[in-house]
Amino acid sequence: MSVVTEEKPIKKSYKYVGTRPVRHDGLEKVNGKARFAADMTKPRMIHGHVLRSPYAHARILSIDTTEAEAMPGVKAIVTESDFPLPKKDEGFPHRSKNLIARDKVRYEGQAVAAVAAITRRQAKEAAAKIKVNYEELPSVITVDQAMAEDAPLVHEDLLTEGLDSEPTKPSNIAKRSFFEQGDIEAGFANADVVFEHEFTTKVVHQGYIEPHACVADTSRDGRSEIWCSSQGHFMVRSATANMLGWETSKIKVIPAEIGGGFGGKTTIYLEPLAVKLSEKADRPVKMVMSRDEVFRATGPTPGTKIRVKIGAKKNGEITAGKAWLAYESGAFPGPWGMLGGWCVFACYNIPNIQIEALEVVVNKPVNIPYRAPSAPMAAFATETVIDQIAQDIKMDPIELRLLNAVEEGDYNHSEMVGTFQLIGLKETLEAIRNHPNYKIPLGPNQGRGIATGFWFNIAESSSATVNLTEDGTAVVITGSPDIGGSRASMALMAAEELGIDPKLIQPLVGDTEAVGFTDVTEGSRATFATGLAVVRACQKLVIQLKERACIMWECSVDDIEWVDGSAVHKEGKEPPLALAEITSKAKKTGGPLNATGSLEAKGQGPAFSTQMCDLEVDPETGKVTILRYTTAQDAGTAIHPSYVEGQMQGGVAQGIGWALNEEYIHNKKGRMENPGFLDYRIPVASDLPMIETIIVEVPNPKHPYGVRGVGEVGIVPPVPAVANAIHDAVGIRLRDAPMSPVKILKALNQKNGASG
Amino acid sequence: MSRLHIECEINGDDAEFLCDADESLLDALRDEVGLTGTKEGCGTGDCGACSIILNGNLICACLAFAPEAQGGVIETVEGMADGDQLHPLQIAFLEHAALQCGVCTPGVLITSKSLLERNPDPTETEVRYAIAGNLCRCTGYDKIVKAILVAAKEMKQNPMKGDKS
Amino acid sequence: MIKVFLGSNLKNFTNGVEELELEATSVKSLIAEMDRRYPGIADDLESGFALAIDGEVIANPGYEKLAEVSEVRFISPMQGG
Amino acid sequence: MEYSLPQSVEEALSTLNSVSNATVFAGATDLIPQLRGGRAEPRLLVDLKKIPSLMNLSFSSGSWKIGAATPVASIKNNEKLTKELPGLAEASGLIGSDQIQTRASLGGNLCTASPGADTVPSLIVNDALAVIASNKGSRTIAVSDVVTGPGSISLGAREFIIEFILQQPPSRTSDAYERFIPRTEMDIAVVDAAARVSLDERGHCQEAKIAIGAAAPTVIRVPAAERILKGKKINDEVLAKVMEEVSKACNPINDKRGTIEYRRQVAGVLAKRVILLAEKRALDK
Repeated sequence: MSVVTEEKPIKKSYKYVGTRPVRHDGLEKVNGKARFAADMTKPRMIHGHVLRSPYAHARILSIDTTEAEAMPGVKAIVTESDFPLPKKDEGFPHRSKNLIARDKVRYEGQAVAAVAAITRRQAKEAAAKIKVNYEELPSVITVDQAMAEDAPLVHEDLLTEGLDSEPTKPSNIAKRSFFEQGDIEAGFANADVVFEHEFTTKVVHQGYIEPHACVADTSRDGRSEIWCSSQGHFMVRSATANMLGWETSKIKVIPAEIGGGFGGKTTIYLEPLAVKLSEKADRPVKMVMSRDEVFRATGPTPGTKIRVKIGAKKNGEITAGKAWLAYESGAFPGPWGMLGGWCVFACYNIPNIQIEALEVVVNKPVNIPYRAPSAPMAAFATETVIDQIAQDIKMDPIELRLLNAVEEGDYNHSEMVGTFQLIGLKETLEAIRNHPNYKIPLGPNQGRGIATGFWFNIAESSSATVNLTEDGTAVVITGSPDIGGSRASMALMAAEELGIDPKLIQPLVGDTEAVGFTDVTEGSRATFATGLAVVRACQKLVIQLKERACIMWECSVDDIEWVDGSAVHKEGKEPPLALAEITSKAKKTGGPLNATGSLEAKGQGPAFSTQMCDLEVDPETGKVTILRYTTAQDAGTAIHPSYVEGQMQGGVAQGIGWALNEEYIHNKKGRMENPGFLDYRIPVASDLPMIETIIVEVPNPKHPYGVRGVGEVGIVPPVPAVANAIHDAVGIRLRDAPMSPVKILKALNQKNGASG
Repeated sequence: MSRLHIECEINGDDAEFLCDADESLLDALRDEVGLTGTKEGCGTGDCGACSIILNGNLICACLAFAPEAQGGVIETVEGMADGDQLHPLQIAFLEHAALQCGVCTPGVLITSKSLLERNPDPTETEVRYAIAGNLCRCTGYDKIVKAILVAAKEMKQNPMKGDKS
Repeated sequence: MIKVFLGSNLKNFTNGVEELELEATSVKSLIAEMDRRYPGIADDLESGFALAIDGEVIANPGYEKLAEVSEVRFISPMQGG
Repeated sequence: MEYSLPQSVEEALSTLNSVSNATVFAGATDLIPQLRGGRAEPRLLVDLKKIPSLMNLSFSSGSWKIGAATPVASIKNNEKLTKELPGLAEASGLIGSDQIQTRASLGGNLCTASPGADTVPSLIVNDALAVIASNKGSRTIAVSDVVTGPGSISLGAREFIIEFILQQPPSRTSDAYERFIPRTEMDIAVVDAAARVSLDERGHCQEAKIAIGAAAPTVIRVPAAERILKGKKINDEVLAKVMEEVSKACNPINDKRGTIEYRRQVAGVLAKRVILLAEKRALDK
């Protein structure tokens, strides 16, 4: 049976794709019955609590749990000795070293031990009785501190990778990536205008409203069932098995509804601890993080220092782009600087490029992805400098970007893209330029800012199983956790393939024993890659359905076509045979009709978004009010437009929070001072206007429905769009995010020469 | 420390539970009564995911002691629908995709129900300030505000819809 | 003949050489030929690499055929986007 | 931990006397986060919300009586009070969110003694009095004498506030309150200001009271600025001097919400805004 290849999709009108049905799993989310991980309970269940380090950097001299073990209700305690380091660390860098402190604690909040007791209060009180003998060490919090000459070392043995010459002594720089194209000096010499500026951003958090939670139930024969909230339960299974040294099949992970992730739940913190505690106590163990723990101990996104230098000719042609990017990695090394380097100039066709990116370890929680990881910080630098060039050569900021924008056939230095296939960047720029909002007049202290963003999206592996029921409905089971409505998209694609109404389709997220391996929902990949697996399974089913029709009609398969959910005889010898009629006779024609589709997907193609921010600055207090916000994004084909709009609006809101108010604030000893939603200020409903969305559709040739990932790129333009709008409003250039009222008022005072 | 026996009415039914004196009403509802529709996002009254109605007042269940419910009347998201007839807000949220992950949805539904009972014809701005205490990280609030405005219009046209009493 | 670009972190195997030219019919034979010239490079690649083959990126390459391919570029593996 | 629900002031006092480490509460919107953060460990919780005099909101013989446990939402929703004390009503409507305002109380907001408490500046510029229950009978002191520093108050451990008394403002007198927060809701004030302005028949400022919060260990009055306004027609020139005095009077700190320079500068801006708003309201009366 030939595997169907994805031919080039011409934009044809679809019957179901592009409609806006109510999502199948919606009812439970509005009547309170949807089960999130913290809602799970099991008989005889007990509660786990983690003891976390109060120090940003300290050696662990000894841990004494005797008094804690004697506390009332205590059933089990685990420490580092319960988790021998695996030979090869699977997935995220050093995940097992981060699970629980080994030789020393490298950030405030790192797990040191965990207790399971009958009640949550008992577990918490017992954890407080664990005696840990720390030797506090000096800590490094910013990239400057970490890169300073003989700064305290987060890892005593860390040698920089990727230097031109072999490193002689350890440092806090884990890796250097370098990329060059053309002749950078000639490029700047050839430019009429050159601007170079330095930008900094602070650590920000994904800010999902549901804290991490899981319930683990380990039996004596070394098998464990885990209910948890994650962006990928297959990742939870393999990472937990890797950290415990178990065979993967010994662990079953059941996906609860997930209360937001945005990249922050693409790794694990609690599950191995809960499995081990459950094994020791021989009772199910529930562990739920507090908001304080989520901020202090789970992966935020890196703080950065970025220098960007861009040269352009008077006609707007960019001749050279140079970037130096230092990204924090948190306590263990990550790839974030390299990713920033891939994105910093990705929107533009620049002949001469030089990029140096550094990964810098600091005494803060390990950084993991936050929606297009590393791209927003790089865009903040590039899009602000480009705005300054447009001002200087008196060119419309959109025209300048259109002149240099990449299109099909251009080579992208970002390693993850190579040569661009068909993309819609220019279409997003034109959509904003042609939008009436671009011409609305602005009042005093009001300004308009433009910015464009790129994200390379990823594909990875997905599996789907489609079972047809006797009465002609379909159950579509995939391995991708559904965070923002992807189940509805799966149902729409299956409906389009099979030709039956989406209402007849039940889209489900299967546990690790109900469906094939599926990578984490990340990189805006679910609708693209898992959608491909669903389409592939449905195409196999259509082949089976045609075979069954030919058995029922006693004719050859070549006489049969599948049209609108029915087998149709090419010469009209028989009335069309609807899917339900075929499935009702399945027993007579060969048995149940099921199919699976699984693949390592390819061809996801990058995503682009161009955005326009209108805002007003209160000159007396520096406060920013967002007046209007418009975003245009290339979705290839919007399978379920409401949820595409939702991803666009969600990314914008998070980007605005990042631009104006969100930041980790640390005191001198490296302790976080605002680990809560009071002083870690994410946007509230009254902070934002309606976010107007323009869905641009330039179909992706590598997907049967032209799908492109839409989940992440929306967060990339807002920080520079806000910065450019502030400049347009009150004439100050801000290059340190968040652009808080304190910083804006200070800059206004300096501009007006008023004494501070 | 002996636990307190609390009797109250929840979503129209008589209910009773045991709780510690300093246990939050949120923990009591979720762990003792088993109504897990009300969620904890922060435990400090800053996110609104635990919004419920106690004696007619919109409150954060995490910022109330469980014993305060003694003899009280509680409404949670589980009680919004009238049998299988959804409340107009629940219908509008589904039809306008006013939720993605859904963890803030219970709190936002209860808060907007309380708003419409006090102000049946709110402006967009009034809606935004009324739900300012309910953080949502997925949607950017746009579709939530639109859904509330649609539901308000719907309930004004046929008042029977939203009113169970 | 295929032009091969090694990228920054493989060059400590080839003491600084970043570009090679060699004959290969598949990714498997390409790596075998590279290991013949620079012993040990195959083991290092075992921990994971990505490839851009004539500009098209393959995140988990291994057994792709390289018929009429002019350029192969080694990229660092992409962990968790 | 124990919980008690006294029905009268006397019953509450005897409960407090029977246990050493007890704490009174009304809305608990500050107490519970403190408990959760381990910053308070009482053995007995005394819920004051069943004592009528603490839950009262009434106007009689020229003065307002507001129970110490009365939810601020009922202040914001009282039309007569909102007309007569608009600043206090504004402050009540800014604490936290709707969910917080149905429980937070003037007593709690004052006794938590946070420099950025929203309702305290308005109480002070309106010369509010606090009636305090204690074993030696009740006593009445000015609200400005209650808070002695961040987190500390002049009340004894076994004392609590019964109610607040505010005189009905005379004609051509009104107040206003404004705070600065980076968002539009849900933040603690970076700095806040209340003003009460009385005008004479010619529309000149007969008397002004200015209170600034979150710019010193406690809410402060700014007599120097008040003197500048006395007897004058309020104009830009006068206001510029007032703003200067207000900024000078501040003694702020750098913290996670703001810097010293920022608080000084914006304290002056807010003082100007609330004076102009109070003046406008006094004229409209």
